[in-house]
Amino acid sequence: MQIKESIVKISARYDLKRKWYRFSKSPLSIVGLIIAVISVFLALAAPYVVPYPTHAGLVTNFKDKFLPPGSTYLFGTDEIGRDVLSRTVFGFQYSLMMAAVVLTLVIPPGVISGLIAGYYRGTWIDTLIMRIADVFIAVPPLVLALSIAAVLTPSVFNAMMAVSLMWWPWYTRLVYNTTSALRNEYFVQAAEVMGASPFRIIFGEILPNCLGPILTKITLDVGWVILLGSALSFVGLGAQPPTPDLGTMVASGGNFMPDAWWISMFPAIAICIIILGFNLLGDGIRDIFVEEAR
Amino acid sequence: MKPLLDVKDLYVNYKTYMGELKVLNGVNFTVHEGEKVGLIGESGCGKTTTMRAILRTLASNALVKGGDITFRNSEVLKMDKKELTEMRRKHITMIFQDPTAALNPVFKVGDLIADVVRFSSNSNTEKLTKEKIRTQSLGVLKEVALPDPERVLDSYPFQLSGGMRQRICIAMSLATARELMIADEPTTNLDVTIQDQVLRLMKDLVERRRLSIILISHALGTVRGTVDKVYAMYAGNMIESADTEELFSNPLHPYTQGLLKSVPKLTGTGFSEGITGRIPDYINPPLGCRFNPRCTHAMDICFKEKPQLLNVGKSNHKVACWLYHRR
Amino acid sequence: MRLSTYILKRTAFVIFSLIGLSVLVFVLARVLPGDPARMAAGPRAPEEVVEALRRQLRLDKPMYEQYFYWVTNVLHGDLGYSLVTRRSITADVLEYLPTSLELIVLAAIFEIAGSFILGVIAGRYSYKWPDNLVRLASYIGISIPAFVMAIILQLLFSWTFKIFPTTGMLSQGIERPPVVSGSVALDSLIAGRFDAFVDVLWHMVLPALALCMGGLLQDARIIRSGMVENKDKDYILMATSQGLPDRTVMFKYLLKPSVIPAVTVMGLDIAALMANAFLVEIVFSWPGFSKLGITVMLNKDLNAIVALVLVIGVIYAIANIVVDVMVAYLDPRIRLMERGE
Amino acid sequence: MSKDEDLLVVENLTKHFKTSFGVVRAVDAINFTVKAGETFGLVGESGSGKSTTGYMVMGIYTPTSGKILFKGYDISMHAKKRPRQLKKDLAIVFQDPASSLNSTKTIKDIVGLPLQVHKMVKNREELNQRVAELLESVELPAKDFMQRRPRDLGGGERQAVAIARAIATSPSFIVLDEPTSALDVSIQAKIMKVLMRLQQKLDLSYLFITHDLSLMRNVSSRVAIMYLAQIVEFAPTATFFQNPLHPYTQMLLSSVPVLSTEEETLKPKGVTSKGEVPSAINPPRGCRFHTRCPFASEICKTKEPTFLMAEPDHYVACHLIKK
Repeated sequence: MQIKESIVKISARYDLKRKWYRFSKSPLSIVGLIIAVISVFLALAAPYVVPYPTHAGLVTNFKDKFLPPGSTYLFGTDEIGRDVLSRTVFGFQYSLMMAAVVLTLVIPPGVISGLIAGYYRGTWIDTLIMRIADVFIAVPPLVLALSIAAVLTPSVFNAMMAVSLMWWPWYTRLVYNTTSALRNEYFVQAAEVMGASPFRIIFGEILPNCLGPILTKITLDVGWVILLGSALSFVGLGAQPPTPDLGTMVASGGNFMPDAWWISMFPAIAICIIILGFNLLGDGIRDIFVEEAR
Repeated sequence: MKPLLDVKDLYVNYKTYMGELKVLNGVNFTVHEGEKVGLIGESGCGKTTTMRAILRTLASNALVKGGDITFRNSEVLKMDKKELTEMRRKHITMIFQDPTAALNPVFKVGDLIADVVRFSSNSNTEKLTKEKIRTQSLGVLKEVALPDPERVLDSYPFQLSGGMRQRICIAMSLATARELMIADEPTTNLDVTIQDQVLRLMKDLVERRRLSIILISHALGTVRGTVDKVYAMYAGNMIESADTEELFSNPLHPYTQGLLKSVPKLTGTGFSEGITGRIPDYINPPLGCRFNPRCTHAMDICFKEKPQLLNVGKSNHKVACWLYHRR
Repeated sequence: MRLSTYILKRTAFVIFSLIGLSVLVFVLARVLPGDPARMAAGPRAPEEVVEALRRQLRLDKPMYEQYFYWVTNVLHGDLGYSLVTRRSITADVLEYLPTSLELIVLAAIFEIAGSFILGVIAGRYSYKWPDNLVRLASYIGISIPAFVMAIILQLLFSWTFKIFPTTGMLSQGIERPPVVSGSVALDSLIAGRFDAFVDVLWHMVLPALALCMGGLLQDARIIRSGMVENKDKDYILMATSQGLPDRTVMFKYLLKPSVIPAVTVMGLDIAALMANAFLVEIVFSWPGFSKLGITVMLNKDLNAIVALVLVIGVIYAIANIVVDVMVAYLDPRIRLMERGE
Repeated sequence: MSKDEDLLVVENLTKHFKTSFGVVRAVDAINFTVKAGETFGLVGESGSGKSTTGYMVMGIYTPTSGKILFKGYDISMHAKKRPRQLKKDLAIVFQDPASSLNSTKTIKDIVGLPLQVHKMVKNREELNQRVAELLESVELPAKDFMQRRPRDLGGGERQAVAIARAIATSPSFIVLDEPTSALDVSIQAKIMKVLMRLQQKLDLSYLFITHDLSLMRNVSSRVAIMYLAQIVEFAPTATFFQNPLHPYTQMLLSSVPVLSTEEETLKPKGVTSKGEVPSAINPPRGCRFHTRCPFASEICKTKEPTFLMAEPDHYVACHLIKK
């Protein structure tokens, strides 16, 4: 028995090693991983690492207002003298929390509906699920999110709800496409004729084969959700001042362009870097699974 | 007969992230003018690599490590761009295994043939008119016995059957005069009655035009009915060559013997257990003879030194095996 | 299947989605918390006024009746009455939509031309420096949200280098030509006012670039990957081995199949352009649809929001049909391939 | 069930598929029986409907009309509607070893799946034990293979795993859908030997679907030839190859590439292959083969030939053959 266990362990470790090899082949994937890890770290540790933790809220410090980047305030200060660096780091918290909440809400219904529609391809179940999903995709996502957010009261929480409401169909579609392709694979047919239940086939046989594309999409989506969230805030339909949200900060800084450019530019660059990081990471993860499938 | 194509000691490796695959391990073979040569071997033994090396169309991660390829006194491996294009346009042509993949899916058949006619035609000086190209295209389609050639010219490849697509590939490769046709498993994806027709067509065209042909196949029977001489390949080496009847009735190399024994016969006399094991790992191929891990006759020397393809006397029969060449 | 049948099928499908969309937004606007009449009337309005408004908006009727009434009006071209702008929403749409569309069209032209050129260069010289440059740019480019791109471009090219105007549509001193189509560029041409035409184009360059940059770089990468992937296909090998010139192999045999995937995602690109226009127009104070949109959204004018979503849905649907037809035109397999069980 | 009894009876089995181009007649009113313990060969070219027939027997497709009887039970329905016990008794080995195994699972999971579905093992210990036995019985070293994944296996090894999975529930009948056509010939030999030994040991009946006549000659006891959705000839293997009667059969045989002069003499003369299989949406009227038949006469174009017994146990559908 002991021998058997060790074989299992070796093979599992070998598998991970191979995955890591494929991932790390591209240096950009590593860059993405580093950015993602740093972003998450900054978000979690924001109150402990920033120079002026209190500046996250509504604090006024008029004597230091509109200071350009310098040694005291690395990224400069805003119109009421708050440290832009501290607020930007706090912004990571809101952005990543938004991504985490939205994806948690969206993945289960999206994946399950996609699996079911794909497995029952060609039946009324498929038609029902996919036509509903199509309706949510019939307008550009940002427009629908803006409208839903507008109907609700603008706040971080409602922005998350709005984004979630229009995001799930993209998972449905992705999983549907993968599932309906797998539906014709012989291993699914084999499971079906041997008498395995639909539940076992969908979750035991098909789902593991969808994990690659799903995981890739989740990673890429962290970036896109953050983008969408910051866009909502930028318009004024998301987080409201004084919340240190990156989109809100870019928008309010826009009033002081071009003289106090740093108020907008640093949060804007921060948004770009988070999105870039998760995009690169997602591409790396895709590399693992694309080669795995060969 | 004059030699047309001569391949000497060809070594080709592939770079992969796991290391270098040492695929071709000193391949030697010759095709004479008007000769029909067969190349047999199981998948992954390097048949296609050899042919792509001849046409210099190897994948970008392939490295030619050594050897010479001579086509009509010119060194293929040293040709410049212009000579290479000239060789591909006027002298050597290739047919691929999967006619579906070999025909560009988004162009009409007529368009594809027209390009070949336009660029390979000998009349370089005079400009070919559209009508001329079309008549010439119709002509070759008729030559490969395609019914309703007008309609075929205006169809997309996916609208035609597999057999028709392969006929189109043959038509394209013979649209203008050539001397050597390389056919890489041309009938593997076709049904048996269609395969029969395509093989007969190829044989007929080759004989009528006095071309040389290299027919590559893993299906031994298709080779037997078409060619004069057969080379057997295993793991990047030519291991045996002989006139067709001689090779099939009196195989010498243990691999060729094993292969022939595993083919089921129409006579219903059964077949063997096959050859145990797999094609070797090309990153760390076995030393000496590459067949040694699967060979029941393996001796000490087989693990030390690579046997050369040498004559064993009668009927041009050559074999690369220590059983026949005592040191 | 004939192309016309194909278009018909796609159109039917799209109309179905639009009906679904209209139900969705209509229901959302009424189910989500908040009293539309109260919101419209304002928090301090007396209860009688709110009640009157509720009757006027038929909010006291059952929902299906409201929907039916609303759909009938929409089909007659009447999108309702905006409580914010105090006039017919149809009139608002007709005033603001064309200016947004001209911006989007210019951005689309930039996007198609730019992605094609960059993609082909990268694909042609794959794994060499032009390819590496394009790929790097594409990674960075798609990570920059359009509104950030807008701010960066504005900061660089209008504030710092002063090449392009910062905001607005026409320079001071240039009169807007008489409204015919609603699009200023078109109207300038119609009126023969070339000074206005050039001026409005000049104002459109930065917003259009900001709009399309992400999509442009992403599409360039799709074209590039298509070319790199297809280079290993047998049909390219066959063309090469027959001695066709590199030019023909590259720009005919390789290019056509490789651009199809990029054209296929153009529907998503159009979605991105339309959505990003909302943000970019704010940065450049472009008097377009977003100005109207943001105003009604911030004021919770439900009728107007529902109408705007539907209008955008219709434009998006038309754009998608056009894209589908283009794909079918380029790829005969979609047009003619057998489809069955 | 004793030898020579009819295990599987197929009566007027028909399958039509609706497509946007019309109705594809994949299988049209075919009849045959498979006896207990035999290998019944179903031969045909691509598009002849041989795989569709196999899939209907397995319940992957629901027949449009006609009957399939297995051990006397009517099973002409989708697998979902069949009694559970029956699903243990029927199994299939697919053509493509790449797609027939779930690439995310270990070999142990794959072979163990039918055991778990039918609750044939009580615990992990027993599962390991059974899977090991099954792998040994298809001549794979269980120790090495249990924890590996399909990706690490060669084509022949994957097909052996698929066979192990098929015999896991101790079925009495297995559909072999071109089990070796994706394999090299030396590996095909190995897999066929495994299948033949298992048949002896476990008293299995095979419905063996293939396009390879030479292979069929060596493994099956009776053969049916399909052309364009119909069976055209049907006989015990030895008779069939000695005295092929239908012109299509003769054409097929004469097209088979062979390795020796002895085989050459077995090929019918004067029936060179020509033409292509017509569309299954609009099959030719009368005898479906008349468009390619060198002996076709007027009657072949109008009247569909009926099945006749030309000699004992040898049936053929052709106007040329008189009783």
